[in-house]
Amino acid sequence: MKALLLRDLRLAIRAGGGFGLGLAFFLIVVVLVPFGVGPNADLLSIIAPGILWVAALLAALLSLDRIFALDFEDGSLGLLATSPLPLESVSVIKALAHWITTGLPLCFAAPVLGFLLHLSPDAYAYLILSLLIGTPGLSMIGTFGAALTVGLRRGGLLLSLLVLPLYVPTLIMGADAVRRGADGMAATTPLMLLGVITLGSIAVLPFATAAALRVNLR
Amino acid sequence: MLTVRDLTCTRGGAAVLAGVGFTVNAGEALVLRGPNGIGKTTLLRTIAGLQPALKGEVLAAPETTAYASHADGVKDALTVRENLSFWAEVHGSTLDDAAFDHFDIADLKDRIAGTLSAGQKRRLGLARLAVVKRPVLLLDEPTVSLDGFSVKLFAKFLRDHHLAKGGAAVIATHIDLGLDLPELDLTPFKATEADNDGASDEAFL
Amino acid sequence: MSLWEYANPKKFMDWTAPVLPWVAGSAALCLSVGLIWGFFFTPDDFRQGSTVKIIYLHVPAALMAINAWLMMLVASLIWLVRRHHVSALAAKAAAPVGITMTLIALATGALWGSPIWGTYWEWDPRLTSFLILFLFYLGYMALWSAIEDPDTAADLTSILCLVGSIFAILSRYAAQFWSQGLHQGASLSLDKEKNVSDVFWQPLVITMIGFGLLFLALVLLRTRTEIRMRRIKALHARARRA
Amino acid sequence: MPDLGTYAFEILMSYGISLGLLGALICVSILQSKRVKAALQQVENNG
Repeated sequence: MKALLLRDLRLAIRAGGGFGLGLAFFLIVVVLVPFGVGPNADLLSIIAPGILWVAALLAALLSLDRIFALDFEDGSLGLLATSPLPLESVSVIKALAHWITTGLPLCFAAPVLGFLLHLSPDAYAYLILSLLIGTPGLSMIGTFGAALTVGLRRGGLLLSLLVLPLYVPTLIMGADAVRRGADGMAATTPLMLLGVITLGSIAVLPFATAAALRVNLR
Repeated sequence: MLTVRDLTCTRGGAAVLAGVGFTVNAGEALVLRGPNGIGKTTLLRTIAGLQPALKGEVLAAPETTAYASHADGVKDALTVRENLSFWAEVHGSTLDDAAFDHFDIADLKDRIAGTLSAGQKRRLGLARLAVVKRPVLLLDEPTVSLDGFSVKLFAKFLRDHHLAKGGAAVIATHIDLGLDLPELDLTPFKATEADNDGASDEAFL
Repeated sequence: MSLWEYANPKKFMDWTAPVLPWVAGSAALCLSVGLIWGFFFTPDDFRQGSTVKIIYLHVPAALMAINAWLMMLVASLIWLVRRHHVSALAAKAAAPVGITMTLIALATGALWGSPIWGTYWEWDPRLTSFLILFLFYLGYMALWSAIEDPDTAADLTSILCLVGSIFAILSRYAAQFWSQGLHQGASLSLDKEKNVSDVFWQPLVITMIGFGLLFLALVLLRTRTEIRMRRIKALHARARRA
Repeated sequence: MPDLGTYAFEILMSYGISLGLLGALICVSILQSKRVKAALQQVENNG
C-alpha cells in the first residue's frame, strides 16, 4: 500500500501537473471572481466562503481523470487487479494520493486567497478546518467517478457531470461552516456533518470504486 | 499447478472458446496456438480472473498466477529500479539483482524508463515477471517488439529460472521460443452458437 | 414456474404486448378525467386562489419523479444481484420518463411559486433537491449513452444509481439544513384533511393514479424498444460471427 | 372555461408546459418504438 502511494506521489511530482496545476487553477478562479462581481469589499467578504469552496471543488475536479486513466492505458491497473493488493485498497490509496497532491495544497493556499476576498478574520480557522475535513471526501468521491469513466475515450466531461452532483452535500456543509464562522456563530454542527460525509464516503465508496474498476477491466 | 476444465469464455456478450481444458504441472509450459481473433487473449484473461468464465472452472491456488501482456505497466517517469521495486513491494517480495541480470538491464538500473528504447522497455516489463515470483505465468504475446537477442534472453529466463525452479507457464505466442514446448491448438475449441447458452447476447436471440 | 421467468426478454415481450394497450388506455382515461375535473370543476382555494389547479400536475409529477428513481434503484439492484437483462433495460427506459417528470415538477413548482411566494425560483430545500435529482438523471443517462458494451453500461449505471441514491438523500438533508425553506409540508399524508380538502383531493388521487399508469405504460413501451434494440445488436453480432 | 383570475398566465403555462413535455415524451417514445420495430423486422427478414 505504501509502495503504491509513494509511486503515485513520485509520478505526480515528476510528470508535472500534479501539485501545481490544481493550485494554479484554484488561484485563477478565486482571482477572477472579483473581476466578475466588482471590487466592493463588503460584497466580496460575504461571498468569500462560497467562492473559496466552489473554487476548491473545481480545482479538485480538474485532475480527477488522471487518477486511473494512465494506469488503465499502460496496463498497470490490470496488473494491480491480479496483484495481492485488493482493488478496494487501491481505490483508497489513489484517493489519498489525489488528496495529497490537490486537496492538501488547497487547504494551505485558501487562507492566502481569503485575504484577497476580504474574508472575515474569524473565518480563517473554519476555512482551513472545513477544507481539511471536506477535501478528502471530495477526492474519494472523485475517485469513484474516475473509476466509472476510466474505459471511456472522452470521459473527462462526463466525469464532471457525474461527480458534481455528488459534491453537493460536501459543498453545502463546507461553505456553511465557513459562513457561520465568519458570522461568529457556532460551526460545530456543519463541521461534524462534513466529517460524517467524508468518513461515510471513505467507508462506502472504495467498494463501489473497486466494483466499477473490475467491470471496466473485463 | 494449473488445471483448466471445460472452460467457455466470452467476448462482447458471446462465447468465443468453449470446452477448453488442459493441465500444466510444475516445470511445464504450454503454448497456445491459433489464428488471430480465436480468443487467446480472452482465454488468458479469463484464467487470470480478470473476466468471468461462462462455464467451466480454473483450478489454481489463490494468488499464484501472474498475467502479462504487451501493456506491462512501465512508468516512463520512474527509473528502472523504481519500476521494479514497486511491483516487488506490491507482491511482498524482494528485488534482487538477478531480476536485472536475467533481462540484461543491470546497466540501466538508474535510467529513467522513458529514455529506454522500445526493446529495453519491453525487457523491463518482462523483468517484472522475475520480480513478482508467482509460480504460474500467463503470458500474452510476451515477445512483441523484442529483437532476436531479447527473445533468447526471455526463453532462457523461462527455462532456467522459472520452469527449472518448479514454475509453470501458459504462453500465447506466434513465434518459436526455441524451447520445444508442448502446444495446444485452440482452433477445435472455437465456440459455436450452441455454446452461447447463458451468454448475455443469447437471452435476446 | 418462477416469477423471474417473466423477466426473460422473450417472455417479457409476450406478456407485455397485450397488457400495454390496457395500461396506456387506463392512463389516458385517468389523466383526462382527473385533469378535466381538476381544471374545470374544482373551486378556488380560499388562500391560494385558482393557482391550486396546478396541484394536479405538480404533485403527481413530483411523486413520479421520485418513484421513477426508486424504480431504477430497485431495477439496478435486481440487475446486479440476479443479472436479468430486462431489469437493466427497464432502468434505462425509465430514466427519460423520470427526468421529464422532474422537469414538470420543477416548471410547475416555479410557476406556482411565483404568485404564492412572489418569486419563480427560491433556493428552497425541496426545489433544490429536485434540481439535484435532475442532475442525477442527466448524469445517469449520459453514462448509459457513453458506454458501448451493453453489459458494461448496465453494470456501471447500476453502481452509479446505487451511489447516487445515497448522495441524493444526503443532498436532501443537507439542503434542508442549509435553507429552512418556504415549501409547505407534504401535500400527501395520511392525515390529508389537514393539508388538502376533499374537493381537491378526489381529482388529485385520480391524476396521481393516471401519472402512475402513464409512467408504467411509457416504461413498458420504452423497455420493449430497448429489448428490440438489444436484439438487433445481438443479431448483428451473430451474423458477424457466422 | 373557469375563471382563473389574476393567475391565468401561471396556470395556463403550467398546463401548457406539462402537457407539452408529456406529449413530447410520448411522441418520442412511440416514434422510436416504431422505428426500432421496423429495423428489427428488417434484420430478422434478412437474417
